[in-house]
Amino acid sequence: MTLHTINKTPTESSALNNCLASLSDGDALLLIENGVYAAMPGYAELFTRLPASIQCYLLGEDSSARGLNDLNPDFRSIDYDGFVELSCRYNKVVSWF
Amino acid sequence: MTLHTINKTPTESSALNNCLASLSDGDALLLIENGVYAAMPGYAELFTRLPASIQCYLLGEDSSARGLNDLNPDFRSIDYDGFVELSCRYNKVVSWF
Amino acid sequence: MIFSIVVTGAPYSSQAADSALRYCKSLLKLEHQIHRIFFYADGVHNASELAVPPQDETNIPSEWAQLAEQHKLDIVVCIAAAVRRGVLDENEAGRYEKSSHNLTLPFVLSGLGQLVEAGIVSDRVVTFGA
Amino acid sequence: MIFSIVVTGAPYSSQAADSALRYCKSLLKLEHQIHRIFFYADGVHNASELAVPPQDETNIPSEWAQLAEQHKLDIVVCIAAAVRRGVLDENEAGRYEKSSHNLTLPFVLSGLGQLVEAGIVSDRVVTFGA
Amino acid sequence: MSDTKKSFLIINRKAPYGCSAARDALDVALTISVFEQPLSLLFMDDAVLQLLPAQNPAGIGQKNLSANLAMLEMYDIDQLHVCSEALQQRGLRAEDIELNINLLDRSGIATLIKQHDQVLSF
Amino acid sequence: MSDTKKSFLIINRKAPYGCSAARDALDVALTISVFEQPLSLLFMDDAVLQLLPAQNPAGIGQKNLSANLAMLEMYDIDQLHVCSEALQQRGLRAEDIELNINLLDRSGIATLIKQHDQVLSF
Repeated sequence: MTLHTINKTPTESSALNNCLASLSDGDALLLIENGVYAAMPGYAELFTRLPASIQCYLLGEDSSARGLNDLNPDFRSIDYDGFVELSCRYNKVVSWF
Repeated sequence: MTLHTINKTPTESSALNNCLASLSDGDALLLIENGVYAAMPGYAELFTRLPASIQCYLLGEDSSARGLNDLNPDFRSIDYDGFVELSCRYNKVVSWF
Repeated sequence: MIFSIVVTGAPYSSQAADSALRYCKSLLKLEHQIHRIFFYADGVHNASELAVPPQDETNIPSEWAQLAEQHKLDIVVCIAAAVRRGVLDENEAGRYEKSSHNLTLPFVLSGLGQLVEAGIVSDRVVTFGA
Repeated sequence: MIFSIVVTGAPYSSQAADSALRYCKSLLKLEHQIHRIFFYADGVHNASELAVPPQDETNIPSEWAQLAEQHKLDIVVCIAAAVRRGVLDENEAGRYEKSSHNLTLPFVLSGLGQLVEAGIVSDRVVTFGA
Repeated sequence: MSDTKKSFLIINRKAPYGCSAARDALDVALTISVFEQPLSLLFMDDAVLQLLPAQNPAGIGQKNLSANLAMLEMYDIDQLHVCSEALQQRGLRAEDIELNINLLDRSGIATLIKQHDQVLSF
Repeated sequence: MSDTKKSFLIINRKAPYGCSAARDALDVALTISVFEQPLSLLFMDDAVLQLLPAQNPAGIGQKNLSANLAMLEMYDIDQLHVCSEALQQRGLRAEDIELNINLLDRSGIATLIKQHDQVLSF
């Protein structure tokens, strides 16, 4: 099982798009840097077809930095320690940028 | 009237998209660098709604570099001297990247 | 016609620097006037004296320097963008107590006012973005 | 667990360098082992000794250097990517007859083999991309 | 400096913090205002995200951009144009933005570009 | 160097020449092959444009990437996987590519990622 990090907005690059097309059951998504904008409610439909087995996270430092308060409830906010813990829990980390 | 240059592929950034949304009658488009991929026949539908008053160009050095032979016939190939001439003929140059 | 050019991409990392160089050569060939070439954001790395590209590739910093000397061009690097990215002239190296500097001559470090002034006096400003 | 980190973004130009630094601090706090931090592509600018960020901003090259000294970390810069972008150690400066060098210590220049070896011996490789 | 005036348009297209574009554009805007040239700012695509209130980038070691944008009016930079489509695509409303902005549709953006002498992109 | 083997997957997503990603990935691929580790390359999104024949970048001062890709087989790098959707979106057919490639759909890509120990992205 893989942890996928995405650090770009849904429009500035195809990173999120490519990532969503490459998931296996049981993988996890972690939005970091500009990637956190994808957790705005306005982008919720991007994630409606995700299998329930995919856990979704975002880096709280990055969403606070960007003034994002009202977030898609499917995403759990974690800090850098949480990022490290996820990196251990999953077998590998794939970065989409 | 404005010369718009685009230097990114249709998927690597929203440059082309943003440019197409910002054109005035009589403007011109010039694809440079990775922008020339937009003149592949596979992307022709991006340009079907362009007003006839919009002239479309691409930089030949960049399309040759990338191995693009079979190109959208709506685009005229120019060289750097042609780029300079267009920059003079239009009132200003707007770069989308 | 009077042109000014803005470059915001570093050599090798993006194609912007190479494109700008070719465009400037065409401008000079067609006898236009280049008021200024302004290097901003990652474009400041165009002025690095220490860049050593492989021998079969263009040495972009030295091409800019040659072009500028040959045609008396004003090639200006944004000082704030350069200092934070590690491109320093002798003066700035002294100010920040660094033992070396790496700005190729005749590039000069100066403020963003040079970009705005270029926009005011030029008929065209053409940006090569990263 | 054994980690290696890859950084491909320059400080200030992209957030990747700052994110990688924070991630590494968490790794050390949680007592994981960092086998190597490898700087590739524009990431080589993380090693610039001449970068002078404004006083109220993080000095990323010096933060890397401090972290490496404190924890005996192996911080390696891809030599090919660095030389073409103007990041030189004393050795390379001599080889290319440059009068100065700008690699912060204890960063070292080395080949891509150091990236591959890191991938072989590490449980996780985490890339911070530009 | 001559008495000539040129009108400048700065087109912002990038989100803040991920790259330096937003700050680079702001620095250019302030400099143009020092030169007392007519200036408009356009926020389109991801750049509308620069306008969100309550940004707090201390946790990522960067300076607060929204605080700087709020100061633009003090420098007589009051022509802030915002692409309404870009807001809508991100589920944002004009009321979410705590700055004095002017909403533009596509044809409004085309006209804005047409009306200025020099256009700088970020 | 230990006898341990790790399988590597290099994911390519960028078009050639506009930035250094394609060349950076190629250099890493060649190095992995020197270390004799199992290696696969995946070309998705714009990276399928790296595979076009007849590239001639002399006019932009760069080296020919397609010539280098054609040499990969000599280094026993023969696992070239290509996203079929990416080809299709650009109006390309597998026959347009003069390399020995393996087409993958979405689930094939997911499986490929799953099968490798370390994944490096460009």
